[in-house]
Amino acid sequence: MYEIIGIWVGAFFTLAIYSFLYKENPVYRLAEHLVVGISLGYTMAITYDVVLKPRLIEPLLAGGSWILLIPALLGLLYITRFISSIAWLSRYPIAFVLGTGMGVGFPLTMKSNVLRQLEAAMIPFYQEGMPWHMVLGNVVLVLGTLAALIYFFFSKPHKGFFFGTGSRIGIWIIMLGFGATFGFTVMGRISLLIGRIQYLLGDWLHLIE
Amino acid sequence: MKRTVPLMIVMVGGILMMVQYFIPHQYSQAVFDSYVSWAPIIAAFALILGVGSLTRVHAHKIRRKAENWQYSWAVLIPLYAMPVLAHIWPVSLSGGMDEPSIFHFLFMHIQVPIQATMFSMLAFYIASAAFRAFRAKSALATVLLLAAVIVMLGQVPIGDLIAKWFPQIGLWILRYPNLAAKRAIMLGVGFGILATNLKIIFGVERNWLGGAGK
Amino acid sequence: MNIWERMLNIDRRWIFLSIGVVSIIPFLTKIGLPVSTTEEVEDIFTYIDSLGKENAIFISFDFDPGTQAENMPMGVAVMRHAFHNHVPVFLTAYTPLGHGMAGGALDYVTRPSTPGYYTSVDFDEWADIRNAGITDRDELEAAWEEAGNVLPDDSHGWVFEGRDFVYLGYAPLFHLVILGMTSSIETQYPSDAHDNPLSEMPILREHKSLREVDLAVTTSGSSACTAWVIYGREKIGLPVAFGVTAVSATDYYPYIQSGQIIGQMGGLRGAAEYEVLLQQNGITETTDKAFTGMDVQSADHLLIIFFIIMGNIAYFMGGFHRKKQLKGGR
Amino acid sequence: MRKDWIGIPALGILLLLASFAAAQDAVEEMTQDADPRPGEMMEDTAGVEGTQLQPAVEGVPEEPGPALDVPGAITVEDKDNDAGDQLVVCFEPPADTSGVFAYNVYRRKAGETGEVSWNLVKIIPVLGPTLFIDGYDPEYPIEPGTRYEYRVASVSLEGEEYFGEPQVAQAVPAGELYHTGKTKVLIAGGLFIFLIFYYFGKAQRGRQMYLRPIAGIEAIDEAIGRATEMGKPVLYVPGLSTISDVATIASLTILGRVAKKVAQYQTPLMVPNRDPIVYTVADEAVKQAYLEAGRPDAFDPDSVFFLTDSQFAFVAGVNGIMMREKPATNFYLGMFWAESLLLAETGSLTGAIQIAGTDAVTQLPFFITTCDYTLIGEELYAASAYLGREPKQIGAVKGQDACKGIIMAFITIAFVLSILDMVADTETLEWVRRIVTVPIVD
Repeated sequence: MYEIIGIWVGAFFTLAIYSFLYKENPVYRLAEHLVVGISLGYTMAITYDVVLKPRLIEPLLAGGSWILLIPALLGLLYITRFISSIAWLSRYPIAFVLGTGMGVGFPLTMKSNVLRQLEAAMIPFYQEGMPWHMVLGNVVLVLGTLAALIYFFFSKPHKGFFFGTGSRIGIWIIMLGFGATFGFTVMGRISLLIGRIQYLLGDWLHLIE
Repeated sequence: MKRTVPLMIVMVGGILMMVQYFIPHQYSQAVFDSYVSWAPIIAAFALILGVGSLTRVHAHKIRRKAENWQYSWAVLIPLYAMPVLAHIWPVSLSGGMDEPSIFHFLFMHIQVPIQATMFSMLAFYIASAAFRAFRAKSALATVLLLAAVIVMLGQVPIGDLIAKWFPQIGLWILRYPNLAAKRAIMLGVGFGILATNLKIIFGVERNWLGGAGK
Repeated sequence: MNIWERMLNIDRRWIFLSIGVVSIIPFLTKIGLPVSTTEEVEDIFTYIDSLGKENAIFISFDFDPGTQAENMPMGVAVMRHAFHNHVPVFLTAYTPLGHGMAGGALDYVTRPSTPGYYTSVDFDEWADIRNAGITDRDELEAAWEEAGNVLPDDSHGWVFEGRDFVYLGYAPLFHLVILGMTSSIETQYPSDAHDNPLSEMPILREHKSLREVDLAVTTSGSSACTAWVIYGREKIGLPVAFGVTAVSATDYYPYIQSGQIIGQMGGLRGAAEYEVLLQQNGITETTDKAFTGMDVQSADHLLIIFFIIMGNIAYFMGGFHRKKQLKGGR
Repeated sequence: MRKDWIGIPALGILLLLASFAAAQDAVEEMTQDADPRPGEMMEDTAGVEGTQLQPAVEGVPEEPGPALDVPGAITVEDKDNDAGDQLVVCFEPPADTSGVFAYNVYRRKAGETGEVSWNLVKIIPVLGPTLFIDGYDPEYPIEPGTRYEYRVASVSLEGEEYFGEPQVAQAVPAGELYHTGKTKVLIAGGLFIFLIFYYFGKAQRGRQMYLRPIAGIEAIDEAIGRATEMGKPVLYVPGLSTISDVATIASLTILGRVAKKVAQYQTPLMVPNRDPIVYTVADEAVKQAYLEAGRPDAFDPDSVFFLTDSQFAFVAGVNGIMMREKPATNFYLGMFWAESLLLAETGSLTGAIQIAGTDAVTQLPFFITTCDYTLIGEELYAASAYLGREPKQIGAVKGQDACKGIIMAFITIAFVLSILDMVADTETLEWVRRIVTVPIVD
């Protein structure tokens, strides 16, 4: 019973959102507002349950973990944001999270986004027994990366063989990449639509399995 | 106090964590461990900011009886009802169906369908844009559209029916030119992130201070 | 107003309607066009297939309900594969909403109304066997059935909570949680989402940190999946596999080629491929939702390509391309 | 003057080369003692447990067998690059392994007595590696500076243990002050920081630095001019994200420049906002621009406005404005998500000139096919540095360019060497590649 009511309610709100395709209307507006409240409310509940309770409140109540009061007080400073005279205090926790986050991220990004990618771009484009389309692919891969980097190079005019031709090839490669993204994005959006149709026709109306 | 101290915290925190990465020693590890246990607690409080601003915006609307103010109740009531409900039926957090609760119901049967539907609407808009806006107005746009069509056909079973090699072209575009473009962007973005990290740590970029009085 | 102009200015609700209709028909006709598999997905399948009860994997539900149509079938397919091979599974989530998604996936796989479901045994239910010191997967199942429990006919097998899976769920700043789990899972999750103590779970006793885990599969609708690479792979060499939405799938090819991830499922197609592999290898009897969706996907892609072509014909025939142009630029 | 960046990458390469030898050794060391994880060793262990072990097990008789051969000498070394919480333990397997099912490794603090003080820290299958890293088990952590004692037992199938001699560890666990495996990241990071600061300094000393023209920027003035000619307004959407997004910051800088031009031409401007904080900053920026253009009186306080914080409602609102007001020029600069398509589609229907720019890669294809000009990714940041004329921002762009230069140099060298390898059958590429190879495991 519980599940059946749930599916009917879900179907109602699915159709409420789709009604926007015809015309903006009050039911759509209601659904749109509800979801904002519910999602943040849900996040609050979960955050309390999985963070504050087990990591702060329980250790504190058990005694001994008084050091956890420091992050708790720092966190509470966020609230000063709503009192304009001392709103600047909210910068402290922001600064802590931002600064440490940036520090942790710096070497890891350098390793993962830069060194590792550079290493992978330096590949032998031919090895024995490789089919021709892979060899061609590897050449496109290495020179394409180079060309696309040239396109994003701002310190030189795009003239001459290296920078001129290079950046032109670069933008073509980028467009091919964007074409692939485009195709996949279309596929993704349609997948989501398919998911909803399966819900409406299957879970709700039982017209399909 | 208002600007200098936060800038100092950012700088000290940033440099400390950066240096920490290179030092495996136990004291350095202890710094890191306490960071890992503190950061989630601070982040949890940050949620108050979101809840607070949302409450403020909608309370304001209701008070002023602004256009469509009635809908603001549809935001505020579930916002505060959800945590309360969750603690009346704490077991419901598990997400299982065996112990139904209003909390679980609101999430599973209102939030999930609405959110899933929102983005699926894009399928309709893409179709409309395909007809009315995606133009091969330049050589580059033409390349983009052609690649898109090849990939779109190659990704679905019908591509196999057109020709066995057809999806292979799509895969080739994905594995080589696409990879080259994405890697170049990744490297560029990587440097962009690194530069932003540095600018923030060393106080060159201070936009994040904004909005809380001078 | 010439014919082309009128054509381009057609009320777009007609276009909406056509997409709607074209998306529904294939469901009713059920063509079942074959889906061929790609290397990117086969690599994940082969890897998981080589694991057994002494290994363990993470399946992380790093997406929100918005992309569940694409991500959920991936998580479900991998979970089925692991359950079939008795590979212990840790379920985690990057976001609070993902917490509910992980629970939903587990519920789907263990619900008797799902074809080919697994019968879940709660952690408390087999406490006696556990207290008797039996924790080995095979011995546990034997002891459980000896105690008079009978597997329902349509069920695919038993799954024991705390032995075959543990539902850890969401924890905030999840990238730091990954980092923390590299030294200990238990310090990051004092209890699981069902409030069971992790310290008593055999799965946790045998796999105490990410170093003792063989794979993390992240199903993600955003860049959350990269956290597993940056904090798991780069830190301790944890093998990672991606299940990402089609929208972001093209962005992660660099990770595949550089060997930072072992494979990737991209969008509904990727999920469908995994379902096909499961079926071909006799792990499931039928394919699931993602495969069924691929017919619709074909039809819709054809329609959209048709729209692009028609739109461009109208645009150029109608001479719109000459109307507005700036002097400079490309 | 403009050529001096070339020297920097060269310097970088030299620096890297110099460190090559030292770092390389470290890498080799690292890969050697990387812990053997079941996943990566799958071919070995899976084979072992799956096939070879089985006959051995079957061969063992049911009743307790004769005493098993015990493991031999144990050697314990401190692990490099750790926090003093790991030890590398190695033991000699018994000469005769028949009947042995696995090895149990026990540890206790040296000097402790009694059977209970031994902790079982590792179980190794009989054919598994006899070298392992102890200390990963969070339940029995190794404390830095403590001397431990180990003993290893042969375990029969029935679970009976036959102990070898206990051995006090030859080494005491100690944490290191520098991780030798991270030298390359350190060099790369240091070089990056150096280059950024070098160009910061140069920029601040007022040196003129060249940035190439970007097509979209040149089109901005022209597009505003067109709106003036037609007597229609200009629409500027500064993205849908918050102020902390780099794209939003870049967009607001460009907005200042657009507003100034608009003020000069006396064209109406509309700036709808989704984020309240972005709204206040945008309002400031436009006001300031009118002031700078010498026309503060012409500033219309209603031109910058907050629409709504809901994504789709925002789009519906902006689309309504487009249909009603028919702006001649639309700017979409900043962070966009799914709404990019909806905005650009409506804009193209109204016949407006559209200039877009974002770093959201998934949205760029839609902008490129529907808009007249698109700033792609980093071009948006560069454009804002270009238009904002803040020296340090330009310096940062130059610094990043220098790093890209280094990357480009490496890729070019690699390409040349791979041709050389192919022709001359050498292995030069592998050699250069090792310079940038970082170990997978820290």
